[in-house]
Amino acid sequence: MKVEAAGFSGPLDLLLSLIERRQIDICEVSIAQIADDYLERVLSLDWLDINEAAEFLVVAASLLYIKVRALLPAAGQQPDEACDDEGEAEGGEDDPAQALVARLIEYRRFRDAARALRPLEAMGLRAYRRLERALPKPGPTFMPPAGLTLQALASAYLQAMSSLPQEFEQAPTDEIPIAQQMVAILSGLARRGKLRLQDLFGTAASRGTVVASLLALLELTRRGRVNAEQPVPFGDIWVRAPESRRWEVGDADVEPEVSTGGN
Amino acid sequence: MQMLSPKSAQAAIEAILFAAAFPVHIDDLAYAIEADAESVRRLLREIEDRFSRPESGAMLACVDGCYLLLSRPEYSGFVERLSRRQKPAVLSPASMETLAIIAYRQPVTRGEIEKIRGVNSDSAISTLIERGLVAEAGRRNSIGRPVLYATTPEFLLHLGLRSLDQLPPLPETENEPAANPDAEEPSSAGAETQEPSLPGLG
Amino acid sequence: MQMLSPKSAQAAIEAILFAAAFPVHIDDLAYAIEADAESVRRLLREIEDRFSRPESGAMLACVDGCYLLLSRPEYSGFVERLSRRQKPAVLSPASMETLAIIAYRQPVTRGEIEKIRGVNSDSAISTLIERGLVAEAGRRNSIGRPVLYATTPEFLLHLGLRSLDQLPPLPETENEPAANPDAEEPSSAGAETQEPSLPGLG
Repeated sequence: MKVEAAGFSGPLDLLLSLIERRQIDICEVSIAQIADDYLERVLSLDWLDINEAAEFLVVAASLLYIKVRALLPAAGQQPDEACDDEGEAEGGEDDPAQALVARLIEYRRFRDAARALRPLEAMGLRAYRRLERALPKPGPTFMPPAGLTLQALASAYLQAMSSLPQEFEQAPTDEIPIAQQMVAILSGLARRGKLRLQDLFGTAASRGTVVASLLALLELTRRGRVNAEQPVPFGDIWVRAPESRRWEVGDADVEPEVSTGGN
Repeated sequence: MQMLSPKSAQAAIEAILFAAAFPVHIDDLAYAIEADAESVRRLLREIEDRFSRPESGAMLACVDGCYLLLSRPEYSGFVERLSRRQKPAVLSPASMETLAIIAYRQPVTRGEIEKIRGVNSDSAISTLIERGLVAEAGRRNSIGRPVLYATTPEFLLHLGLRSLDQLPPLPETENEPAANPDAEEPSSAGAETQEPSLPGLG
Repeated sequence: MQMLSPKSAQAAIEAILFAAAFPVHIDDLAYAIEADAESVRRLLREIEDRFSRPESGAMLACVDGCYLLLSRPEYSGFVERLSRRQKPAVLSPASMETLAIIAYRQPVTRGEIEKIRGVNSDSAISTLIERGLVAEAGRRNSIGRPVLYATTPEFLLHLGLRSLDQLPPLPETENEPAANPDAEEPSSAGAETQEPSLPGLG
């Protein structure tokens, strides 16, 4: 089942609905309780799209990380303090609970705004316009736009091209997708036991995701979390979990990196 | 074309609005019938009056300075029953959520949308673009020069609004950390000032 | 639906005809408003009268017992005038960017354009074609035989150019990794030298 079919437009939507079902104020939420609810829901969904699953699992990992932090005395910050000094840069930076609550509050504004637009949509859709066919369309006619000069053309081209190299500079600094892909690979293995290398890349949305998947796989291999094998030369490469280890969502290997992705 | 009598001018405008399925700007109407915007405005008022009578099944709508004729919503049941017009699809929750973010934060980048939603929004954005509710609106002058998205007049039509000012106000939060639409990083917020996120909205 | 007043019944029929995707039979109209064919005929006559006035730009037409509303043919000149005018005077940033890429990279495929822009460019390309700035120029001999796009002769004339060589030279860009138009087909890649399409780019 696709998550949207289950009624959730994303991980924040799911999280928010769990909080609201318990009728608790966002600022008073016990992350520990919500983390369990959330995990239960996420694991009960039947994921078709591995990228989508990864996005939900990233939030799951954040929740678990927050939960673990709250249990450690050294961590200090209580979750309830989140709302009091929310907005102050110093607190929001390093307390993931606070950052998550701030994101939820911001998300909720737009979710509620979207709901408020529904009645308008219902009304707007009841007024029909004429069908398009009526207007006679002139064939291609040369209609030069105002302001089309050689200068404008050259600068538009340069601007278009200027975005390319930067995209490549940015990619390596972004560690979120790698953590995401690690979670995605592990969750795929947890369900299916083994995966073909191609399948890891088959659904990838972009070249960046493919690279992130590959790096994630290498990293997991290095840590001994997965094995990769190629039974036949030039044949399929299979990725599987080592016999001895069963993957658990909140495993400490993945968490710290994931939580930095939350911001 | 020769000079039009007032009645013919009115008829010409009605013919254009009848033929065009999209909102037509008042300047385009003026250009088409070779008249000034003021006379067109007067003619539009007369057309509006004519279509406001109880025996009329259509109405004149104004969206963002553009005009079009629509069937009256109270008769939509008959239209769907007989004219084979499909009831237009409502947006999915994900698309509506994305549309709300674009509407209130425009112009906005994909990255900003995804930061708020916490989920990849490619397909929601392409759905909105396909339906003509959202369009590219240049690029932001920042690293990577990301494409900016904004709503279209079609968006107003979809919600039955005359202009963006009529959008319901965005729900407020008690202390609003990221009200600045240009703030790409939530960390750059911290300004406690509650600025309304849309001009003309309070 | 409850019983309609005569005026509402007229309005309901007009709404149906206004939005209809095809001519509607009188029996269907009668069924829709739950009236007999005779009353519908009378209502249609009233609608016809209303649309026959000189200030009306539309008319009720009857084809083989089926009815439809049309814009009056005598005003079609205005409609055509408008549809030429409809083109915005200035190109959108998205279209301008696409035009620049086609101008400097021609002949170029949709895929190559989208690779550079990073977003779907269908509507930008069709705008440019409609405005006569760009045209199809054959197909590339590679997988899928994608359509190639190039600027039109009118485009060059408009800019006062005699040939593409006269496009303003661009400052050297040292590393242009994804700019290689062959990069899309891994099979044909490897030949880094094949980049003849860009005069003025080194």
